[in-house]
Amino acid sequence: MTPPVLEVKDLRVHFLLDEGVVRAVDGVSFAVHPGQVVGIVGESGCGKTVTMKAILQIVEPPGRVVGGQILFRKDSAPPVDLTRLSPKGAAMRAIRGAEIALIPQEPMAAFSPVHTVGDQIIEALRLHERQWRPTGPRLSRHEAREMTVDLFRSVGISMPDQRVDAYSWQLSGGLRQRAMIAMALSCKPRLLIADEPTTAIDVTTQAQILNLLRDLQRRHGTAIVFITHDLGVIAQMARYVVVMYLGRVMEQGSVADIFHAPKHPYTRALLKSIPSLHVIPRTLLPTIAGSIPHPLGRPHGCPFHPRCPDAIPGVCTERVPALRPVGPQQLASCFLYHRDEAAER
Amino acid sequence: MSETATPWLLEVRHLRKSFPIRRGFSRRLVGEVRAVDDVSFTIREGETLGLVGESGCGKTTTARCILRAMTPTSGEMLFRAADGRIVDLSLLSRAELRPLRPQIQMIFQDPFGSLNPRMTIFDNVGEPLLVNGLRNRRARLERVAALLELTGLRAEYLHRFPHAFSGGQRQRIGIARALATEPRLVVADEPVSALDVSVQAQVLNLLLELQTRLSLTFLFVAHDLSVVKHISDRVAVMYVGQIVELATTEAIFRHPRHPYTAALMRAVPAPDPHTPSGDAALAGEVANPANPPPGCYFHPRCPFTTEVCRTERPFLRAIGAGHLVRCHRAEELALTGAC
Amino acid sequence: MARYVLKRLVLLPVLLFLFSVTVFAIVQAPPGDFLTTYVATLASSGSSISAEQIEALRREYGLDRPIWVQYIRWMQNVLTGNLGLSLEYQRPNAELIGERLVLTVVLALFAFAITWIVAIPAGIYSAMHPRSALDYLLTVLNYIGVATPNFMLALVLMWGAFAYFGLSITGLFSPDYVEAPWSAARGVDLLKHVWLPAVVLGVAGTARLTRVMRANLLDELNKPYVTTARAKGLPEWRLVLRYPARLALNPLVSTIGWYLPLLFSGSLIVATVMNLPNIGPLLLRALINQDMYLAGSILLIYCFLTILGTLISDILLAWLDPRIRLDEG
Amino acid sequence: MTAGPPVVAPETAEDRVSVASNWRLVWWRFRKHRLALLSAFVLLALYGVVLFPDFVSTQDPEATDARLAFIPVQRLHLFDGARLSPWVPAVAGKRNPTTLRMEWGVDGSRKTPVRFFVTGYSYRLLGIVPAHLHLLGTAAPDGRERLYLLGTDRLGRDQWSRLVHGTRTSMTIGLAAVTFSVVLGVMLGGISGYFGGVADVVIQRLIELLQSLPTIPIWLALSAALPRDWSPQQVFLAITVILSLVGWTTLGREVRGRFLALREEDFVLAAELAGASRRRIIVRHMVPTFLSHIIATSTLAIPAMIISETSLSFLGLGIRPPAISWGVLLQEAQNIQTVALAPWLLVPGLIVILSVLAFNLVGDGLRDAADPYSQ
Repeated sequence: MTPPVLEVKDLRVHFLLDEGVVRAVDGVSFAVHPGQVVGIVGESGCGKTVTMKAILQIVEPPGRVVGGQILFRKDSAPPVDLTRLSPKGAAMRAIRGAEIALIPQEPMAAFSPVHTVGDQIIEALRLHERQWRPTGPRLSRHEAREMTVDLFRSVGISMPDQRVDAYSWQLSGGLRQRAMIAMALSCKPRLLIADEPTTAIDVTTQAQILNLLRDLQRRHGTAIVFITHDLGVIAQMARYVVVMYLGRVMEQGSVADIFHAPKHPYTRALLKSIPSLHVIPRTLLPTIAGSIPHPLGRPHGCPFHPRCPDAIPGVCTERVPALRPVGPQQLASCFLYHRDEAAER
Repeated sequence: MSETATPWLLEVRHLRKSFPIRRGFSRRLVGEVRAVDDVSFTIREGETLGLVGESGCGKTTTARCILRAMTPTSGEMLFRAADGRIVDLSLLSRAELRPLRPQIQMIFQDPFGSLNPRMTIFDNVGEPLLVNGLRNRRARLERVAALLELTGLRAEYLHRFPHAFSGGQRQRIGIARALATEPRLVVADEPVSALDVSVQAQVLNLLLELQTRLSLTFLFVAHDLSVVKHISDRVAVMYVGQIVELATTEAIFRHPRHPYTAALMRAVPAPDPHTPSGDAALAGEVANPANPPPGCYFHPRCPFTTEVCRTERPFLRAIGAGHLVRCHRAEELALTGAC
Repeated sequence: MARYVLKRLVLLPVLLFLFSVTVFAIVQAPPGDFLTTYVATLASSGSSISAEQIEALRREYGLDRPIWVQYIRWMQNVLTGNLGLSLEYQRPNAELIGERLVLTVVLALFAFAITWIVAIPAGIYSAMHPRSALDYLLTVLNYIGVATPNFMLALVLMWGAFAYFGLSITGLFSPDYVEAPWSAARGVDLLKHVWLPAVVLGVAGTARLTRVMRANLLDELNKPYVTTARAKGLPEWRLVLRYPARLALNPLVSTIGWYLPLLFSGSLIVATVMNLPNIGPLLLRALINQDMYLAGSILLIYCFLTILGTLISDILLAWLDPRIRLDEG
Repeated sequence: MTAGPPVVAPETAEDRVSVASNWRLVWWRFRKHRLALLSAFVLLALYGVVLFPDFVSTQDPEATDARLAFIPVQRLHLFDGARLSPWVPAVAGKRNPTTLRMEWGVDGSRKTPVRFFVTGYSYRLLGIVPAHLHLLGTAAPDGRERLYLLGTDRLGRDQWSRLVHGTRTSMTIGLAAVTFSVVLGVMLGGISGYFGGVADVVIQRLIELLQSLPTIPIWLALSAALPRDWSPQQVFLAITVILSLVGWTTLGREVRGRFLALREEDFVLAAELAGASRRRIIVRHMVPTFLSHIIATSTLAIPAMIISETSLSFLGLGIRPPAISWGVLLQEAQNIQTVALAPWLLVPGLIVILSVLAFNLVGDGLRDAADPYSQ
């Protein structure tokens, strides 16, 4: 297998607040291989968006990456640890936008309302020009505009000539997200991070955008980290899935394993509790007891133990389980599968 | 069928609500957004009618008109009051509405904005009781405590403020408040869409249980088809201010007759990697309710459009028992549902 | 855009009419009129004036006519550019006001320029380095700046200059140029003197603007579009200047609408303290002496400047913000 | 090992927060701003002076004695040797034979002892109770030894006592004018925001009109229009009204905006659906929600009022002598030659700055704490 484009190892991002420390991301590890779509799924406060920001090194204070590695690999060159680069330095900026691009959550707010959509894409094109086109004359504004029009056409925006000069608030939600995708793809990145790209969009438009992303991914072979809380979207988009809860990875594995043979009690309960189209109407759903704890009131031991039906008293309440293999390509952090670890004191 | 035997509780006839578009200094009228455009349906006692559609389709406006949080432009909303009288909600003044308010209650979408942060849970839940005449504080305390127990909360939380609760708990408090006056009709506007996935099921289950226990009638507004399927007896699908299809949940999900309903179901991504969905996504975007297309509002996006769809506006008509659809070609199309 | 500007221009005469009525009502409000004050002044200095003479004067100035006739006469004159005769100085008001008006505007514009040149970079710096030492220093200075009435600042500066350097820092010209006709040398002399009153006048505004800029920018820095721009790999300073600073500036542009007028009229107090030859002290004197046409004219000029300031800011805002420009409203 | 009992401490802390009302949360947040808290104490002290000006004064503020003009500030020493026994150096005047002006120097040989709670000129406490107790004074009450904490002005009046009385006027006028503005602003803004329609349009236009008037000249013109023969009380009231007539617009806008936003709030709709009356919705749901904001905004509006009053009085168009305000006191400092001779005449200006600073800090602290439910 080819080496991964991105390898996150034991990443820790903490927020130092007056009230205490929020461990937003607390020991997260996963890898993304070229051309692979890795889904990160979890509920609010699970740390998926912070993980995304950490990869791009745009965590805002009071948040700080306090540990772990983010290894980014370019072709056969040795990997770069992004956490070692200065977040505002030139090396990191050369990667941001050019090598790793972002599709943000709210296409409405993600564009500046006082600059045309085209302007903002042209800027990205010209900024990283030397990286996607090492030779040739400098890109003129006119040329960049033509390329933007082409990009718009390739993401299925009708009348691209006119749309380039539009402001984001003049476009519909679907068009805005397409424009955002065009911008993310403009510099031919190696890795795309999609942060809940369809959450703010209606379901029929969501289907269009998901199709577009799938199509572009197949065509360009871009690796994607797809972040969402929607298990349906993840099942349709990802090949490999990371399930997060309160800053920790509960389970990860191939999409088939996660959906058909989930091991971690959280994954299993979550899958059972979601309403689906394939049920008899008006039946009670199995539920997960309790609610997600406040980030400052994180439970001791395994973060899921207060809601877990299978919690082992005295073990899960005391110690944090490590992420360990439970199948050929599947890992879970749960003492149920690691009795040996649970036994050692 | 026994369902037809139960009397209706609410009958909405030709409901319209339009918002004027004003421009310029003189605020002159340049058009109108027909948010709700000739909507008719009935809700029988004890049933749940799901009202589903994408954003801007008019489902929330319909709900707010029924609650008289806004006044409809035209149409009738006949409500069978507890004393057996039939009143047209659309014609009532503020003062005339007040005695009816306890009978029609609402569950809100946003668990954070719907409780007054400056009042304790007791004051929030007890308010409908207080303003409707239960002045005795002790009696109110007992009643509120019972309501909290009913919705699965501990009675000792009574004197806490909303900021002490999680989203799911607040939604339970909101439900307790809605049930305080023993309403006959409960309008739930996206009650679970702001909640985390793991909490959604809890609240849906609670609503189902309460309905059986208290024989409640629900109008359930949502954009999420799977949620609607879980809770509704019958489902109405809206598109650009109009109902395009209305039938029993079973019928509409098994055999949708309107292309939009079918497309909506197909668009929902299945939480199963072996069931690919959404491949044949609907093209185009939702029509602008300020300037809808001629003919069938759905025709620019419909894969089955013919000439008649472009020119003639279809009516909502019965096709089979209790199955209404607004499509010229409903009979000839063979659409697949979700189950 | 053109329609937007046009609409605001149409509003201008309406506003001016309303203001002229208000102003006239105010200058008419004191009991008695100029002549009563005049007579009183004469009486206190020992001389007297006969009843017939008073009547004649009253008729001459039209003070015996009904109020609305006086208003119409005044407006007729104002509209034809005739601001009337000062009762006290016995000179045409236009002549009295003329140069002083120019100096008022020059002073206000200088103060305005100083404010923006200092406040915007300071605000941007503070927002980009919150809780840094310089941010704290700027915050302290801003609080003090806002808290100091500008006449107080003027007094302290004048006292300091006088007590420690023996300098008199009043006026806008060196003694040689006070009465001189306009020339390049006089202009240079003005530039040499105008900056100090301009600084005094602008301090409070600068402090306020810095704080607003800082707060606005801090708000904007949290917006998703900044994350997008950052994810694009833009250098930080370029990113801030191009996106959030630009958006944070928009609400500030609308403050020009009240800030510029505030400078026009705020200079009144500073001018009185520092003895500057602008229309402020003239108005003060006219008000005290009930020289009503002079006071009225000056007040009307202030109103006009105020409307002009608002107009400029509205147009600038529309020009800067496409959301306003492209909304056909 | 079994699961231990939950840790007690955080649990109780959380319970405390759970049952904490809005005002308590605001107070907890406000308390964190050290400077705001300090400023609040400064303001409390100043309003203490406002309540009991004569008690704090050392001499009758109106008493003039031309022979005692321009006595400089006497430095208050707390310790006499090692003993706590406050004293001031005695002053001695000598007439300069050429300028014929009194020149004051310190008489190093004599110390004037200073005592707390001494008897002095008589006054009425809170305007009712006759009293002659004063906070500070010299030990010898026969009038030979006097205390000039802030020196004297050109008429030999004691600056400290005048400043104390000026504080009463200026601090009261700021508060009164803002109270007036709040009443006007809340009423008109409330009508505008809650009922909307024609009333809204009319009030909005009125606010726009008032806001586009040049404030300072109009203030001056209105003040100049006050009859010369009005009593100080009448003038005080009139100035208050003039200040608030222009000042209410900002508050009116704010209140209107809050009402408009609150009308859309779900919890307000919930109350409406519960069948609550309009009055109840406004009083129980809307007003408490923006009350803390209104208080913060009003606090921030007071300094502007104080500066306006001071400026007006300074120009001779506001509070008029014999009434005393900070502006009136600063009139004494209008002449630079005089200031150069007696720089202590600028002290009232420092008090203006101090009080405005304190109001701004408290207001900012309140504004930040006003919405404990944000974030």
